[in-house]
This record gives sequence, C-alpha cells and structure tokens, in this order.
Amino acid sequence: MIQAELSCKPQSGTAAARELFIKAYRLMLLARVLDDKLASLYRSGKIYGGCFLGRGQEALSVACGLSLRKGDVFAPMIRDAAGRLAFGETALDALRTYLGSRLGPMRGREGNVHRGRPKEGLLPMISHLGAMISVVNGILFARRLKGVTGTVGLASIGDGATSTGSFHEALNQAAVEKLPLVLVVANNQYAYSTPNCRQFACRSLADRGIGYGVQAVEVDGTDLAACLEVVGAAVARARAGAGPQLVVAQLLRLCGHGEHDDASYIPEELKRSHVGRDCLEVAAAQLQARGWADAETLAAWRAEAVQQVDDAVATVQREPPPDPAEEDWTAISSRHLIEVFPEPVEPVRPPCAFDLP
Amino acid sequence: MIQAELSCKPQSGTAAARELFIKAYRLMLLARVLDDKLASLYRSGKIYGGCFLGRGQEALSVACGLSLRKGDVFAPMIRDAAGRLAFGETALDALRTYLGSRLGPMRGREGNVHRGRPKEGLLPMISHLGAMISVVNGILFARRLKGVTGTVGLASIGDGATSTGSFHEALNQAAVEKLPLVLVVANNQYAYSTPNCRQFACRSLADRGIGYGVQAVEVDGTDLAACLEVVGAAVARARAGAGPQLVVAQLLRLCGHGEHDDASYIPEELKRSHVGRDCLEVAAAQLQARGWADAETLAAWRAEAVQQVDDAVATVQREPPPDPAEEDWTAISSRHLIEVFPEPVEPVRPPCAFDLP
Amino acid sequence: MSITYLEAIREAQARALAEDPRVFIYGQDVGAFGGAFKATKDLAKQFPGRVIDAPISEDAIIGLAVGAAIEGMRPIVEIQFADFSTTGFNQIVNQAATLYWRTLVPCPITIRLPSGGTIGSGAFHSQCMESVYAHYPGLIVMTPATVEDAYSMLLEAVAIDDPVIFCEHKYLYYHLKAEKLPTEALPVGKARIAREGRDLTIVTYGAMLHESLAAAEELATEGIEIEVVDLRTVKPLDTDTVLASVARTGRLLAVGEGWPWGGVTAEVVARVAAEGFSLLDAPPQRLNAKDTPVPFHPNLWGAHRPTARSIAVAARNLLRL
Amino acid sequence: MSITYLEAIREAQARALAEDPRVFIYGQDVGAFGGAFKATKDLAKQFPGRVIDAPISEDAIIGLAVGAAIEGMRPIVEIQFADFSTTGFNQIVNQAATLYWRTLVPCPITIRLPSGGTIGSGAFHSQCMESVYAHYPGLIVMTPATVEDAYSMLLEAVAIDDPVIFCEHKYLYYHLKAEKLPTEALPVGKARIAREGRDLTIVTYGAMLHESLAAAEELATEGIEIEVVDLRTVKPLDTDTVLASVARTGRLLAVGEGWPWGGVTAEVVARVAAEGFSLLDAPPQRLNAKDTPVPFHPNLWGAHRPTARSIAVAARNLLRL
Ligand SMILES: Cc1ncc(C[n+]2csc(CCOP(=O)(O)OP(=O)(O)O)c2C)c(N)n1
Ligand SMILES: Cc1ncc(C[n+]2csc(CCOP(=O)(O)OP(=O)(O)O)c2C)c(N)n1
Ligand SMILES: [Mg+2]
Ligand SMILES: [Mg+2]
Repeated sequence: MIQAELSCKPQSGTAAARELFIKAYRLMLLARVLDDKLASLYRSGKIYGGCFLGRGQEALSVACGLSLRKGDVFAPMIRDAAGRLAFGETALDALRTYLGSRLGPMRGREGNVHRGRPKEGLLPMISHLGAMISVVNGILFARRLKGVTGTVGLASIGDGATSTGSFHEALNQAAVEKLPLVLVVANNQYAYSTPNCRQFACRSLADRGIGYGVQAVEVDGTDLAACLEVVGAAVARARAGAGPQLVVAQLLRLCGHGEHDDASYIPEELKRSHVGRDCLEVAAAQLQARGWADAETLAAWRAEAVQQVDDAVATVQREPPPDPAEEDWTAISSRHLIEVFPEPVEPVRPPCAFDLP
Repeated sequence: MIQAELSCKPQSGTAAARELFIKAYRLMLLARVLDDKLASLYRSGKIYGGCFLGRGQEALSVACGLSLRKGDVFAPMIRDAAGRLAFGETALDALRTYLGSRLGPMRGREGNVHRGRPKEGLLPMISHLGAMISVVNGILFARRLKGVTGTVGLASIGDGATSTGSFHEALNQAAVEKLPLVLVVANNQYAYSTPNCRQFACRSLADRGIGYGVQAVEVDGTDLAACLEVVGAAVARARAGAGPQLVVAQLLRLCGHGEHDDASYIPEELKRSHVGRDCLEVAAAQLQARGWADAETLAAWRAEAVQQVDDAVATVQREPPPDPAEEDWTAISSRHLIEVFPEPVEPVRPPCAFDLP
Repeated sequence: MSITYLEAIREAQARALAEDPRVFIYGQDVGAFGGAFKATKDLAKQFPGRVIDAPISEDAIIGLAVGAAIEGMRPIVEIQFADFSTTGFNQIVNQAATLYWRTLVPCPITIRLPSGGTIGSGAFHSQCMESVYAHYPGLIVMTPATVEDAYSMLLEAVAIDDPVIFCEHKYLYYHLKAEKLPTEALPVGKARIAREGRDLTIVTYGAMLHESLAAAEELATEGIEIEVVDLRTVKPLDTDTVLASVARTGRLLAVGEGWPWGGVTAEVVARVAAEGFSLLDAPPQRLNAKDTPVPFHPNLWGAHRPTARSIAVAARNLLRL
Repeated sequence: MSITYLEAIREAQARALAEDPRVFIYGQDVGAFGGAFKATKDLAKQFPGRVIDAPISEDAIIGLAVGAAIEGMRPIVEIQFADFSTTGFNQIVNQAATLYWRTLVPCPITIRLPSGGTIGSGAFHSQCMESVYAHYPGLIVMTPATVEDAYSMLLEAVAIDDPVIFCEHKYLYYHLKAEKLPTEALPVGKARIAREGRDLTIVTYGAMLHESLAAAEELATEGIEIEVVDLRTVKPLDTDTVLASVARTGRLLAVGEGWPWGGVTAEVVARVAAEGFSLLDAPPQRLNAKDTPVPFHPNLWGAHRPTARSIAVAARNLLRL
C-alpha cells in the first residue's frame, strides 16, 4: 500500500495543475448545488421515491470523472453527482431522471441515481451493490478482444459494497484477466447505518489489494489535490497496462443515506474529525490560500452554478411525464418474440340508436 | 503470513507426536484404500453418477479431521475422505452413500460426497462451491448466542472455490463476528481443468488473509507432520479465541477431478515436482526413517485397511436400495403443510362378473 | 389505539424474541437503527445481542441462518428489499430448502422479504418474488395482506420447523391499520374469504387484496357481487377454499402483482381448471403486472400493476363471457 | 454419419464463432479442456483467444458477458450445470434481463444451462430452471428437445438481440442422435407438432418430449392416438399451436420435468383454460416431477420425474374423464 502522502505530489505550481484544480472545484460546486436542489425538491414532495446525495464525497468523485477520457467507461454509484458531471453527464440528465421527465435518458422507466448512457461509457447502475464491476470488466474484456487499446474503466463503490460476493468475484476476475479496471472505494465509514466495524475486520480496505494481486492505494477523500493525484495516477497505471488498481478513500458522507435519513447514528465526534471535513470547503480554502481564487470569485462561481441548476430545473419542470398509453411495454428488443398477455380492455360500447339525441 | 517452516516445529521426539503421526498415517491409508475401492467400483459400473477422490490430499485432510474434537464442526469438501474418517465418519457411511444403500445417512436421496450427519457436527455439502462456509459460521454464531464455548468449526475448500462470492462473504462475516472458524484451502493447483493462473493473480492465496483481518498460514500439503502442526495450531488459535484462521496448503491431486477424468491437463513436470509428491508415500518413508514402522508393519496396516474396506463393501452390497413406494416424498417437515399434487394412479380395474373364471 | 401493518411485524418479532430464547434477528441495519423500514425498531435495545447488524452479504446472511437453525436456533432474517434476495438466492433454494430433505434436520428460518411496488421505487425495490420461491420444494411462502395476518402469520412463520419466505408488502406498511392485534388466527395454509359474493371469485393476495376489494366495492354499486379470496400463503396453496368459492360463483379471476408468465395466478388457474373444471361457467381469467421490470414513474407504475380499476374491468369482461 | 445432441451444440458454437467475429465463449473449463461435457471440444484451438476459461465466479461471469454485449459482442456463457446459475442469478434476472428495457441497448448474450436429470446426478446436478427464468421479463427461454433444434436454436440464440437462457438437456447429450445437421428450422417461438393424434394433446419440451413420444407409442397399441406438441421455447410460449392442437383433440395434458408448483405446465394449462376453454372436452391436466429435490438413487429418481409409463397412465386417466 502506498499512502497518498507517499505518492508523487501534485506539482501544485504548474498552470495545468491550477487549471485542473479549478475545473474540479467548479464541478464539485455544481454537484453540491445540484444535490442541494434535489434535497429541496425532495422536501417539497416533487421527487417520487428516494433521493441520494453525494455531499462530502465530491472531491473523490470529481477526481474519478476527471481522470477519465472520452472512450473510457465509468460506473458511478449513488454518491457520484460530481463524477458524473466531470465525465460529461449533464445536470439535465440528472434532473430529468429524478423528476421523471419523458425526455430523460431513462424516460421515466428508472429514477434518481439509476441513470446513464451505456453507449457513451456511462453505465446506469442496478441497485444490487457490487454488480456493476464485472459489467465494466466485460466492456474492457470486449475491447481487448476487438483490439481496442488505451481505454480504462472506473467503477465506484462504497465500503459496504466491498462485502458483496460480486465485489470479490469481479475484482478477482479483473486481476486474472489483467484488465484496465480502476476500482474506487469511497469509505464513508458507514453503509446506511452500519459502521465499518460491523462491515469488515481488516486494518484498511486497501489491504484487500494484495489478496487479488492488485495494486492498492489509500487517499484522503477530503483533500481534492490528493484525490486528483492518486486517482489520476491509478487511472494512468491502468491505462499503461499495469492491470487493475484499487483506490480506497477515507471520507464521510455529510448527509443521510437518503434524504429520508437524518444520519443520527453518525457520532458528532466523527463529524468533527479530519474525515468529517467538508471537501468543498477544504478545496475553497486551498484555492484562496494558493491565490487561485478570492471570495468574490468563489461567490460568482456559486451563483453561476445555482443559475445553471435553476435553469435546468425550470426546463425539466415544463417537460411531459411518461404516458402509459404511449409506452412501449416490452422488455425485449426482438419484436417478433414479444409475448402478448391478455389485458383487460374496457369494451367500447357499441353505439345504440336509442341513445342518440 | 507465517510459512509452515517458521511456525513451531512438531516435537517429533515425543511419544504423543509419534502416536498422532501413526494414527494419522493409518487414517490416510484407510482413506486411500477406500478411494481405491471406490475407483474400482466406479470402473465396474457399480456407482451411479460421479466418483470423487482425495488421492494426494490425505495429509492435509487427515490433519483437519484430527485437529478437531467431538463437539466441533467439520464441513468437508469432495476430497476429504481422510478428514472424514479422522473426524469419526465410518467407511460404511461413505460406501452406503456411494452405493445408494437405504441404510446410509442420506438414504439414497443424495450420493457420493454429499453426505454427513449435521447433528454430529459433520455437515453434508451442497455442490455449490463456497456455500458451506457461512453455514459453519452460523453454527458457531449460534453457539456463542447460547453461551457454548471452546468449540471450533473447520471448513475445507479448494483453490477454485476461493473465487466464489460465497467464500468472500463468509470469510468476511467470520472476521467481523470473530468466529472460531478455520478455513482450510487445499490448493491442488487446479479447479477441474483450470490452473491457478486462470483462477487468481495473487502470489499466494494466503495473501487473502490480511484483507479480511484474518491470520493466514501456508503449509506444505505433502508433508503430514507439517499439516498436523500447522492445521493443529490454527485450530488451537481459533479455539483460544484468536478469531478466524486461514490455512493454505500446496499440493496436487493425484487423480482426475472425478474418476471420469484422466487429468491429462496436468503437466508431467508438475507431477514430478515437490508438490506432486504422494503424501502417503512421504509419510510412510518418514515412519520408516524415524523408526516408527518397518515395511512389514506398513504392509500389515495396509492389509488391515483393505480388510476393513472389503468388509464394509460386502455389508453394503447386501443392503437394500431405497424403495420409491416407501419413500416419504416431502421436502418439508411440517406434515400439515405438505401439498399434495395430483399423481397419475393406475385405476384398479373394478372386478367384473363376466371376467370371473 | 391503532396499529399499522409494519408495527404488527415489529410486534410479532418482539413477541417472538420475548417468548423464545432461540429466536434472533439478523440483517442489514436491523440493530440500533431498527431496519430500513423500522420493522425492528428498539428491538436491539430490548433484546441485547439478539438483533444483529449484518454485512452486505446476502449469501452469507442466509448461510449463517441455516447454520444457526442446525444448531437449534430460530433465526429471522431481514433482507432489506425482496429484490436483494437474488444475491442470497442460492443459499435459500439450494441450502435452506433442501436441508430437511437431505438430512432430516429441520431448518426453521424465517426470511422476511419487504416486497412489492410503492410509488417511485422502480425496478429494483418493487419486486414480488413469491412465485419464484414457491416453485422450489422445501419452502413455505407467506403473503400476508392484513395487519392481523402480518402479526399472526409472522409468529407462525417463526414457529414452523421449515424455512418460511415471508413476503410482507411494503405498500401496506403504513397504509394499512387495524384497531388491535389479533388473539386468534386461521391456521397456516388456509385461505380466507375476504368478502362474500355470488357472481365471480377473485383469488388474490398481498396488496392486490385491497385493490380487489376496492374493485368489488365499485362493482357492488352495479349490482355485481364479487367474492374475494385472500390466499394468505401461496405455498401451500389452499385449493379447497378456492374451489369451494368457484363452486358458488362459477367464475374465477386470479389477480397477482407479479409478472404474467407463470407464478401464483397460473398455479391457481391451472388447479381450478384441473380439479374444478365442471364448476366453471366461463373461462378462468388472470390479471398480472405487465411483462417488464417495474417502472419508476407513477404514471407507468399505475399502468404496470393491476389496480382496482383494471380488476373491475377484467371482472366485468369475465361476467360477459 | 450421425451426430449427437451434444455434438450439435458444439457444431453450432463452432459455426457461430466462424461466422461472427463478435462471438466468444466464456465459462469454467471451456478452453483447452473443452468443457465439463465437451461441448466446446477443440474450439479453443480452432478459435484462439475466443474460448476462455473463467474462474468459479458465476456472478462475474454473467456480468462480464453483459458488459461485452454492451460493447457489441455476442458472448456465449457456459454455466457448468444449470443448478449453478443460482449464484449468477442476480446478474441474469436483474442485470441482463433489464438492460434493454432500461437503456434501449440490447443485450445479446446466450447463457447455456446444461439442465435436467440424469442417472445418479442428485439434487444439485439435475435441476430444470426454465420455469424460474421464464417468469422474468426480458429473457427468452429455449428448451430444445431434438438434435436439430439443439443446433438451429443455439444459432438463433446467438443471433437474437436479447438474453437467451438456453436449457440444453443433459439426458439427451449422448442418447439422442440424428443423421445430419438441419439446413432449415422452424422460426424461434414456434412450437412443433412432434406427433399427430386425435384423442389427446400432450404439451411438453426437453427430455420429456421423448418420454411423451414413448407413451404415445405405447398408447397407440391400445388404439389411442396422442398428439404431442414440443414447445421448443417456453418463453415466448406458442399458445396458438397449443390451442390449435387442443381444438383437434379436446384434451390437454401438460408434462414437465420441473417441480409441480407453477412453471411451464401451469402456464400452459392456465392459457388453454383462459383462451381455449370451449375447446376442452375434459379438465386439462398436468404432470410434473414430485415436490422434492431431485433424488440421487435411480430407484427414487425414476419415480420422481415423469416417465413414459406415468405419462401413459395420466393420459389414460384423462381419457376416462
Ligand atoms: C446486494 C444489496 N444488498 C442490500 C442493498 C441495500 N442497500 C442499498 S445502499 C446500502 C448501503 C451501501 O453502503 P456503501 O456501500 O458503504 O455505500 P454508501 O451508501 O455508504 O455510499 C444498502 C445496504 C443493496 N442495494 N444491494
Ligand atoms: C458455484 C459452483 N460453480 C461451479 C461448480 C462446478 N464445479 C464442481 S467442482 C469444480 C472445481 C473445484 O475446484 P477446487 O475448488 O479447486 O476444488 P478441487 O476439485 O480442486 O478439489 C467446479 C468448477 C460448482 N460446484 N459450484
Ligand atoms: Mg459507505
Ligand atoms: Mg483445486
């Protein structure tokens, strides 16, 4: 295991580093504003079902999205608003899915975080934890068969998801096939209400790496620069052919599991500890400390983000919901194989002469 | 990881060590003779279905069975004839199950290696690899709830089974609950035809331990003394409350996956290497070298084993097979909830006056 | 006092824990947190060490329960959503369901599956899996539709010596209330005539009982009297009560929230056709959800599953046959 | 020349690999070893890098196939025994089966499940899982009963843009032989009249086709003419062909090797009862395996599953109704 501290530091002096940091910060900010908006829509009853936010996890998530290129594959999980935006998903896609617009990528069929565009490399998650990792493997495996090189796949998961058999089988599969998979574990200390100590008994989840023959690194998930550096380096190693990479970040979610949950099971002490730092505030402070942005600039960026999200919400709220009468009620694409099951149809009452006026 | 070499050596001088070694050898021999008999019954068409032997794995297996006490739990897999005998299973149970005697523990319902007596701590495996480990956890967990202390559970699996999600979930579960589980991996280099290099990419499966927070040791599975020492020590640690233990043994199966398989995929070179040594021969040589048995004694022991197995076969061959008419065709124990599905019954033709003589 | 379906489930578990030291509860977030739906609220505090948080390992969760059952315990497993039982599927159908048959050692485990559709829950938090489990020998499958049954059947589930798949319906958790907990109940395996009627029999269970009763209300205003049978358990399935009802009405409509290929409605219709053919005055009919995953948006979801309205239409159509 | 059912499966895969570069095979021991049943014998040599050994990880095996399908490939997965698909169950029913519905990206994967009972195979190497998979939206479920269908349907399975569960029957692997491979075939989704008859229709599939045909032979000696319908695919299920046959015979016996609660026979009977009620001269009947795991010993196994003998008895009884 290489601690983030030990891996080569970002060359914080360069213009490229500055640009990347600012870009990342603004995406984190946009994600946070989007999340805040979702929370308020949820509270006002505008969202059907659950609402899952990534507050406190933006630094790690944005680093995932920014480390990837067009052509790469990204399988985000429920707290990856920032990473999605960084990878190219629009706030519109997020809002259309949450609000059930017919024009969204899921067309009202699926909601909230279950969105994506597989043909653009953004996989829509199924809910079953750990299940997306081997799907990423499959894409990478297929590319190798096709002779496509130079792309990577990044799958994001939580500490709780590391207990699934799917996680294990998929990471081992990637190792056996030496696939360019980057598996990023956001250890936010809890899986719903369940703390790490009830989830695993090893020192750090990064210690899993050696058992798969996979290089593993740890990173401070509250530190944007470290995340950019460590995730970026892992992606670069995978891209260079070094095989699968495991990244384990320490952080805390600064919200409930979903917006229905007040997370009262998280002790105040933990919230006040290093891991409970708000990565957005930390990054803002760093921007100011490095002289890359002043308070005014930060406020302007926020205003821009708010405007962008508000515009998107306004657009989506005018959009039509799905119409069951126009819905294509089939789960298969082979039209000639669709089974028609009997449906109760209200008989059209035949017009009757006596009823006429 | 502690190499077998590093762990405290058996005190080969003591009478207890000698006794244990001889006892182990004779059980290995009995298992080998039993396996040979099963193979010959299989070849002569006396066995329905498959036939799975433990040739070459007796040293490890016997060490598992002998390290356990009455009250402990043992979940053997398909190559554990020796361990089963050591734990107290009779050759009769094995033969009755293979030959489908109605008097066997499975009463003809299950065959070959799918046998056991749960109430005596010997779990009958289901075929799905890795699935028995969490069942052992459950027994240990229940005992803790009941306040029963001092017992351990040992689950045996192969290298291939380590790739299952079940393996991962169960080992992690044992670690989180700090259960007295000893998980013994017989790395016989192959899972059916699949070599280690297509199954995992870590240096040694013992490297998995750290990722679960589980102490892991390696052992030379061809060396009976080492197996007794290392497995015994792991069991002792678990019994003493040190939490789950992982033991990884290197060995080779000296037969096919089943008796239908000639194992031609195993290269001659590997067979001639250290790992390909026949643990039974190695142990016999050690017995002689240490002056614990001469050639004559060894031959007498073998003759005794052959007699024992032959007697058991003769007994079982006289036993009745299951009778479908007497079979209790239900999978549930709650008799009042059994569903009766319509069955085609040949109508008894009502006697007809004209037919009478 | 009034008690919800969800509270009844909690109360049944509290009572089981109190009365039988062999009972414990194991599942994700069931401990101090009280479960994703609060079905185990305060139980960890009331019964220290017996309501235990599990890792996200459905396979190992079921495996552990089976082991504990072998050791004489009576575990209750909460799977967070029925949909997630697919990752514990193997241990349910091949380990738990076969244990007694293989060894004659009974396997008294109760697997609670919060089941069925609710608004906005989508494809992976809405599934009805009773039909899949009922196909397997060795399992009892319960689908309580009332507060009283939620309570008494869960107590029975824990008492039964076989693995019980307890499909509690999430839609009923808060919607359904009763005045008090029952003191007696129909035996397990017996269906219940939830409403009497002479014109047509609807056989159903779970949340669809309430849609069916609402349809019956509506049809009553048209002078049509529907008899509604609540199956209560789908395995074993109480063919006798169903046949007796069809004998009275001559018409059968089987309604289920699950998918249309196979499942409870097919089994009900097939049994009545085979064993009660002469009782039928018209072809027996079925109404199920559509043959797609459960959609997220309420507009789609409302059209996907049967509702009082579509059940009433199906019943009217069947009365015309 | 003569070719077995198993060889037909190998030949179909060889042809699919030869004709379509998007095809590859993934599964345990399928590579140099040629698979547990030798269904991929020599293919790894003939198609280097395209017939790949997988670790013992059914969940990840299916997941990888889905990913590859998203990337435009057409993977064939061999699960070593149908029974072991339970550990890949979640990826099959929730990942593969929902992909197209969720994203409009098709999921052309073929999952080969060596299915059904053979002598001495016991509870975990004998299962029929077609009924479980057919319940789920998004899957096509094939159950070829002849050498010709094993070949042509497997080629179709690979060509179809949706996930196909290909239930090849192990009992037929070596037992069943044909003169040559077919050059044409019925369309997917069409059932076949395997034998004509006027007195009673048996609807069946897989190994039970041959038991049913043998029963029909026996009954023919008694002057009873049985029509036998081979479903070929159980989802979609060709109701029209079944109804047309029942229209001719007036009597229906649905025979399946699976368990008796739910499943193919329930679906067949329910459809005929609902849509062909007036065609029936007698109650439609079913015959399935017994409601226990599949027993090891041939004495028990022979009584557990339907056989020519029990089918003939059931048919005779039905003719007396
Ligand atoms: C297989 C499976 N079991 C249970 C669940 C229910 N569930 C959804 S999120 C969650 C907690 C996830 O925790 P973690 O992986 O740490 O991610 P986090 O929410 O903390 O980001 C659980 C138990 C699920 N989605 N899938
Ligand atoms: C979940 C599952 N998948 C596939 C199989 C089929 N299978 C039976 S034994 C075996 C190989 C097991 O290899 P290993 O674990 O190394 O044990 P060994 O036979 O070498 O002792 C396989 C693939 C199975 N039993 N269970
Ligand atoms: Mg977490
Ligand atoms: Mg092996």
